[in-house]
Amino acid sequence: MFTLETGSGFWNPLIWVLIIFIAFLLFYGIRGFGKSIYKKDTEQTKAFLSGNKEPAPEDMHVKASNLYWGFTTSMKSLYTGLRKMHTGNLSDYLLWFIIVLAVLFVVIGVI
Amino acid sequence: MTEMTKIVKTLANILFPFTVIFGLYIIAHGHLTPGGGFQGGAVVASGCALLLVAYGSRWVFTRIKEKRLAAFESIGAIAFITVALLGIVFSMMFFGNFLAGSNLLFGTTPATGSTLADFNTGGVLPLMNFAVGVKVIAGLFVIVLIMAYASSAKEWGS
Amino acid sequence: MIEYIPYIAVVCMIFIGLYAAMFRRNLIKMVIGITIIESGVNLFLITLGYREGGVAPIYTSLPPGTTYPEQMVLPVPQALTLTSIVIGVAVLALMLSLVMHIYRKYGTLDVQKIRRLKE
Amino acid sequence: MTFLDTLLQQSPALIIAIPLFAAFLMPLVSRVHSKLRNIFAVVMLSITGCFIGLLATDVLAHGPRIYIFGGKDLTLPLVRILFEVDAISIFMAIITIMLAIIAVIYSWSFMKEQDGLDKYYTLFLLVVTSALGMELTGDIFNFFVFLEISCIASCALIAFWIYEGEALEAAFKYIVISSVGALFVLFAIGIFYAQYNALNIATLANALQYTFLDKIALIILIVVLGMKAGLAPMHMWLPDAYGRAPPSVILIIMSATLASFYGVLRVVFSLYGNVLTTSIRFNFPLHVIIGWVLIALAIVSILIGVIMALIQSDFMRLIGYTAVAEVGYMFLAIGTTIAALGTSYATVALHGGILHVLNDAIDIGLLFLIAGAIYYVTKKRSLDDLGGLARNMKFTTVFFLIGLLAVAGMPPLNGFTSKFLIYESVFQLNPILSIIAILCSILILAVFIKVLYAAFLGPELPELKDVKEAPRSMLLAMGCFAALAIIIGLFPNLFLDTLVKPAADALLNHAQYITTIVGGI
Repeated sequence: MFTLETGSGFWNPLIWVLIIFIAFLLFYGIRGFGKSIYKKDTEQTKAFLSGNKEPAPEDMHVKASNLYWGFTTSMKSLYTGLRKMHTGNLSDYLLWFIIVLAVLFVVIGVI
Repeated sequence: MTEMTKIVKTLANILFPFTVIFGLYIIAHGHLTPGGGFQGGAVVASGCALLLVAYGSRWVFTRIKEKRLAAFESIGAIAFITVALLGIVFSMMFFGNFLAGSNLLFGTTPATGSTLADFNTGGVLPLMNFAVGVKVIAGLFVIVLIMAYASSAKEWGS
Repeated sequence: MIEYIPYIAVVCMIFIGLYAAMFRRNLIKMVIGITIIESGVNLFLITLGYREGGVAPIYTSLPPGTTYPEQMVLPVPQALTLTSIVIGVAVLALMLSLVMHIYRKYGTLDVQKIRRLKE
Repeated sequence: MTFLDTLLQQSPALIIAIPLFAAFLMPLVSRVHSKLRNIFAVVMLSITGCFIGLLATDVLAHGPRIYIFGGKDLTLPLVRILFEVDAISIFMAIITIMLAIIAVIYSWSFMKEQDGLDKYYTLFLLVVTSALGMELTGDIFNFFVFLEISCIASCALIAFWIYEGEALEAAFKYIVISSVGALFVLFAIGIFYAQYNALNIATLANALQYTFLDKIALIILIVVLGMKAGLAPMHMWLPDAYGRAPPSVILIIMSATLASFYGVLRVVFSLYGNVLTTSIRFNFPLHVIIGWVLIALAIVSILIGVIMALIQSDFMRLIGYTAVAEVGYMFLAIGTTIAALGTSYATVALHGGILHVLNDAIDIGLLFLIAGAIYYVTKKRSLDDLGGLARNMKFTTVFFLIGLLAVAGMPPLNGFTSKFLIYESVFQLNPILSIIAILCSILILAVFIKVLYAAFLGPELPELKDVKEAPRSMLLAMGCFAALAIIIGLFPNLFLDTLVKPAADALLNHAQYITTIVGGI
């Protein structure tokens, strides 16, 4: 009753959650065997900045707009094109509406 | 809008009652002659525009309170919907014309063919025309007043 | 040919209105363009109900000797046009009040400059 | 005729009359007391919800139900306005009323210090009425009137924060686009009336011969309703409007958008149902062409939505672009169904598409409520000056995690069930489409991981030190959406068999839709 039948596959969320829970228990058990030499707030947890003074936590926070810096710069050409396309100009909105109307006129065979 | 000269004011005084009466006539006879709630309301609102032009928006604002217009507008709308809901109560149909054919208000059924206009016909229709008329009068008054107020910023010194 | 003229007028009005809405830079001219489109579509609806030598569909004011169901002009498209005019008034009032507020906030009516929300 | 039967018989009309009545009573009620106004809005909407539930049980059991306004029985010529309530229209009505009730609960505390709230609630209920009207009506001109009411009312609501210039600009763009589109819809309705002398969808569908003019009407209806739903190159108004409106308003505009999506379904499946398979163009039947057109526009809107969402820094605008991508998924599923009409995986795609309407409404709604809660607490829109909110906004963070997993289509939650159906069926039509859909779903996950890191994790920012948790009524609204997302995720068959399958059957065999009216005369 709980499996989702699509013509070519099936999906049962309850069994999936069960498996994930068992895997989590297994993982937690294995983690227990690790050596417990980790002590909080000691030299171990300090970030190694090759001796430099660690800046205040506020300035260390990576801002949202430069989080995917690599992805956006590698797709630079695509993004400049898309930014130019989204002009925010109301006349262009109507222009896009008319363009799609014209394309469909040709495709569905009015002209 | 700033005030006009004395001549325009007196002419406005003469014309205003006639436009209001003509507008109310169109609303009242909506089910007989061309017109109805919206058209009659528009004519009455043109009377208000006449006052605005003649007397300036500051004078009109002291006479007509925006709060009361909003109350009239919702009363008109509620009257329209209650008449429609009464259709369910009396004739088991939303918007049902329960008054037509009954000898109550507006009940007589008109003879087919080109007959003289009988005001007492149309059942629920005239009631709906009156409700829409009240709503449109209040609504268009508010639109005309707000436009007058917003476009005369220098007169109000805002 | 004569009965096609209203339809040609409808197409011209819609194109003029679209031209005004799309290529004019002043906001108020765009709003006027939309009103032109609206009146074009209303004209289209009205010409649908046209009958050759028709009479207004009001029983009380029938000129003598008209066979009333056939010669009467169709009332349904006129009802549609009436609703469209009512909606047109509401949309026009809303657009003009927005234009007034935009002018107060942006200081300009040029559609090219009212673009704070871009990419 | 027991009392319940009469209520059931009158329910289509009451579903529209009650919110309309409440909308116009609002100015008078709010004069008494502001708390009474909020209670009045919630009570009226839940009464409408009960009527929708009552009608749903009947429609799902006995097939489409007709309601004639002002007349007892069907008489030719069909001039009266007819409501034809189908399994798909009652499904959309359930979504609309769910969004409306949760939005009212949310705006109980979000709008506490704003003024002019009686006009806000009047417009709010007007948009709910018009969305419900668009979904229940069987008359195409009535559909146009409700479309226009929803345009005007939601445009006024977008401009609710009148002191912000951007909200006015977004509202003006929305109203210009919607009114031009609606006038074209009126033109298409004029074409239908000119040729078939009828305004009722069923009689039109029965009489339609797909002439030259009908092609124009079909294209205008698909393009305008697609634009109102946020389809590809015409989507640009959506991030503007969603970025600048209060979040409870966005839920309501989303229900109007989904009603326009329902409009596309009704036009393509019911109005043009007969001619879909018969008429030929480029030696392909019409349904293949329309299907592939919708698929092309859907893929473009998924790609644009996701790629543009990655570079956004304004939180609500980012969710706006994700909403465009989610609408793209819906149109992808519908396009596959139409392109492969009659095959087995076409019905699976339709099930996925319709279930995705419900899932998208819940996920995007939940994310907008969270964005609203963050804006309410920090008064900041941009993600760049947020950080470390998880410390004192515990519940919002948990709800955001659920929303994040759900909208990206991660397995245990509801996004996955519908996207799984869509991937499976679209794969069988053309594997590349399914691959693009899966990759873009992963990109959506990347977008919201960025938001999670930037806004919630990270060190405590000095200016956000005294941030408190969102008020209780907001958490209640978010909790409802989160609970729904989990329930649909864990028990998909519950919703699939009771609601989605009858809705898909109602769309696919349009003969039943026509005979209930044409057969009845």
